[in-house]
Amino acid sequence: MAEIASLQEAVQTLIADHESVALEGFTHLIPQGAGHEIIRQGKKDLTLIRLTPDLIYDQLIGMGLVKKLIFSWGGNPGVGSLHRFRDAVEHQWPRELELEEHTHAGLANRYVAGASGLPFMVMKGYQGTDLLKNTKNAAVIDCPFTGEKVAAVAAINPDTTIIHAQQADRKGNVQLWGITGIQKEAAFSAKKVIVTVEEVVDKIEPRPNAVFLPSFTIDAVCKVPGGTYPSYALDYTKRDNQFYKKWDSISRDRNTFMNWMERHVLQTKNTEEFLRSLEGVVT
Amino acid sequence: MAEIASLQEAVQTLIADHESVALEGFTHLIPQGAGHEIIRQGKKDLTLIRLTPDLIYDQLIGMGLVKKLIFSWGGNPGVGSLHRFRDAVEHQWPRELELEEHTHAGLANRYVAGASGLPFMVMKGYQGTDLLKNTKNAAVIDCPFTGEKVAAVAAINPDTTIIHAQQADRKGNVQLWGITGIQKEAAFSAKKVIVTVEEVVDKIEPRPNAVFLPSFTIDAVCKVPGGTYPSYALDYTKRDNQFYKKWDSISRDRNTFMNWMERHVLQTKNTEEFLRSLEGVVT
Amino acid sequence: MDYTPDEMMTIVAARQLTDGVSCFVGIGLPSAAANLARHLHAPESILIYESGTIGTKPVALPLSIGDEELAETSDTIVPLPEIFNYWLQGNRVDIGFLGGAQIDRFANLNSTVIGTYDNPNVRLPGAGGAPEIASMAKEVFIIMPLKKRAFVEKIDFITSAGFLEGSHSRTDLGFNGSGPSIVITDLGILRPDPESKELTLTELYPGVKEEQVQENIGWKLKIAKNVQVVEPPRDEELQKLRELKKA
Amino acid sequence: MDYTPDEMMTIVAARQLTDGVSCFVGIGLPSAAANLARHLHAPESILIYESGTIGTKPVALPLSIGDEELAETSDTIVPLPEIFNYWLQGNRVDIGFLGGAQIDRFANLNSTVIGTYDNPNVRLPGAGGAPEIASMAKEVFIIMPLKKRAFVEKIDFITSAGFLEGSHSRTDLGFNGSGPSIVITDLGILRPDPESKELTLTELYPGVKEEQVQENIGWKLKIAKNVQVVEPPRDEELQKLRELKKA
Repeated sequence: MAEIASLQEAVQTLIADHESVALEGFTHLIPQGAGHEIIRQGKKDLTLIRLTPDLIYDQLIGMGLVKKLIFSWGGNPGVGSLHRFRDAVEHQWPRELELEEHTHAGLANRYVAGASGLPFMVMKGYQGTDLLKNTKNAAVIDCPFTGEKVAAVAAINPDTTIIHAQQADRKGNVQLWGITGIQKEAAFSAKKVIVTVEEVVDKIEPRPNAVFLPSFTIDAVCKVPGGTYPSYALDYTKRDNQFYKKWDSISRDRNTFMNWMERHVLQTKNTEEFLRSLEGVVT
Repeated sequence: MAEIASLQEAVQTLIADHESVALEGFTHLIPQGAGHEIIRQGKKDLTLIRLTPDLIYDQLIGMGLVKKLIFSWGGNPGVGSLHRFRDAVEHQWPRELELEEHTHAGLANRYVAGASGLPFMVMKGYQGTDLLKNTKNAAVIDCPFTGEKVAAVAAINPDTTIIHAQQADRKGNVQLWGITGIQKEAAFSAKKVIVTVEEVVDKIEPRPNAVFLPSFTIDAVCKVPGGTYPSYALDYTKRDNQFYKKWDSISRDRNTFMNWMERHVLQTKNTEEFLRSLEGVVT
Repeated sequence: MDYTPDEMMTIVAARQLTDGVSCFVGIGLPSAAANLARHLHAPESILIYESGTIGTKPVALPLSIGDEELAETSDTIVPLPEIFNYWLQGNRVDIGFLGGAQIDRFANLNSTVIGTYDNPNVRLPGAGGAPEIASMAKEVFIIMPLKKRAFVEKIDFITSAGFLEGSHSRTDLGFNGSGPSIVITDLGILRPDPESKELTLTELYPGVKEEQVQENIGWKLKIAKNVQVVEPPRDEELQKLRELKKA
Repeated sequence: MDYTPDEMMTIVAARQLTDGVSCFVGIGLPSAAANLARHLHAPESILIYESGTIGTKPVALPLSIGDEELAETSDTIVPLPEIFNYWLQGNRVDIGFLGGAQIDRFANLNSTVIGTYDNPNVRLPGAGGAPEIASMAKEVFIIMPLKKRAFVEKIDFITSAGFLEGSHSRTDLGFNGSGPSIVITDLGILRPDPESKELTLTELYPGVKEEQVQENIGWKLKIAKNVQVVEPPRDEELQKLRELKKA
């Protein structure tokens, strides 16, 4: 059953150094606030997992907290490069970054296998590409019925998955809607689950295109309104496309990046303070 | 793109003798009206596919139209036996019935493989049971990563799938909601798709727990209000539990069954007449 | 209050369900027992029906797993591949309730055929969700009234695996779930021996004798050293059960 | 009206989309082209973004594949495993639009690294959905402005398969999709030779010379016998494109 907890407490209790963490969100509902809390607490040597590592992963990598990244597309969507990610891969700054990369479908199916209690999942793809050479977690197998060759991807089971949702109720049941991406599978494949939410409501009313996660599938629910910024929570907040563009110049230079992190993340206590620190600075 | 057609025309055009047909619906939204139309048109030597063959399959089998049944649970839910199904298996009346049987999860995953363009799907299960001995379409394979043994089930791709939905719009887009079972996978795995609907609306408003099927994934949409009776369409009609109980005595005896079919199905032209023929007779 | 063996069986089954567990419920006795528990001591239990309805709270007992009552009172409804792959196979089900037409001493179940598979005397409905519930629910509760033709030396078809040939033959197959922990009958309770996994009579209902149980079982039944007597139905248990059945 | 090579490229790409097709759209040029087509001659085309939004009808061009505009104007939204497994892999996508950092003469694409994989000069974003679009969409349209460092003899990493080593090397692998049918550049159009699958210059934009194309390509380009000249942008095409970009 999910405890309604503070984000600080949840990160302290449920994430340890050297563990694997998936902060999932496919361009929507990205748990940036939880990522900042991980940075504030200086959790280290993490293996980060996510289809689309974006700004918050760029920050975790730039802060030197990440040992390994398992991913399928590492860019600033619609803008360009993630400069801290590139700096780590191209120049090992601030440390070497081990990579394991997949296609979106491949990593999605690794989560599906994990969520399904299976050691692997089958799919088409990978054949004919160089991706197959660079991971142990994809292989080509034969169909036992037709002999056809298909790809197999190994299950992934993060130590902790963190996602952001619009609503929880007081028992810790959670509902998210809109683009729900791979969040259900990321949560179901993990050993521990943290959900940050916009709002705690008395009763959850089912929504179209929604994912409902019963309390018993979650370890901690934390109220973190605005916790996706600059991403968004449909019907609650707006995506700040300007900030995504602005991140390009903040992150391009090591010093500018470090100063920004110092000022807006390390010197703020929580998401509320973080958001306040940006007022008048951004856009 | 889906044509808005009459059920009579759709069954005539899209179902041929000797083909495989899945009329899916997991205790909800069962396309009984379409099944009756198949009986009226006397389509024969069919291979029927469905997790839960129920009353309408009992009728198709009892009328001698079915050569083979692929299924996972063949009973009258909450009531008992399907007597026509039993008579066919136990006494080959009115003809021999070939069986291929699976577990719900197994047949569901056969549809999943079919819907996913894969030759097979992996799952746990089947091991330790006698089911494995009686089908060519389940096997045990090794995980290429861990060596663990898992079950594989072959894809199933019906020639035609028929499902019932609450709503279509005038372009032939379809929405169903409530218990949506395996209908999406049954439709997506099929070569041809017929959807009968309660209502044609101007604009589909997304609902909670809904499945939306774009027009381009469907061949024919037919307006058949009440077409699930004695099953139901959530928010449109009620399940007639009394009729399910009554079916037990109608179907137990060959003559009673044949007379009932003659009077209510063969002598009626369509679902509207069928429903009218039951007024004052049932419950 | 007076009660029938059937009521006693249902109430004993309900008592097994601790609060807060997730329970995969079949129609009939399991559904009655699980809902009774939810109305009594286990209000926070999560009932999951194989139709995909999760967290259902029916007032009346449903006839089928797909009754509108289940859809309308659920927290959410998921498609079938999800209920089987993500929930059951994904280890999110604490308790599975099962019955069957035949059971053997190692709690293997048959719901497929009586007689041979190719030429059966009685064709039963078949597997449904039972085999996966039997292998994947963390724990399995079996409810079956005692009858000599149901509790048999050798079942005609293994639809759902219990402990197979006993001892470690189940664990050898690497199933997720630990298997049947209890067989609740209308006369008493059988539980698997911790080592051999053979079903053993451990509890009797008030007024029932050991011989009555043996008379209805087709193999020589193992009997525990100290067979306990189960507490009879309490009034509130009986009243609530009858209310549910009437609704 | 005057126009830029970039506008011409987008408009030519839009023209390829016939009405009623389902199109898997990436951000940037593909999204601009697909939405332009939808606003002009293909109002019934179904745009699918890999975020799971199906049948989206954005008024403004989205910055990311997950903008609220896409969620709010879609017919439905499905989770990622479904969009990839049921829609793309399940053969429900007619057209996939792709670009990349590098392309070779057999239309293989690189969006992973420039340099060696283990010690790259430039680390690019990586695969994303491109490899599966390339192998599974029934037909693939590639949009890439011509540049010598992009159109290269040998790409540094095969992220997404075109025709591999040409001829039947793609069909040997049994992919669902038939592969790239067109490469739309900012100077002209290349299409694979029916037999060898080598990209061949088949159309030029008004005022462009064959040599200009060859100058921007790192291999000796095959040129069709009768290179056609593409119709310049019509006013309504340009106006609609500029409107979309401004919104």
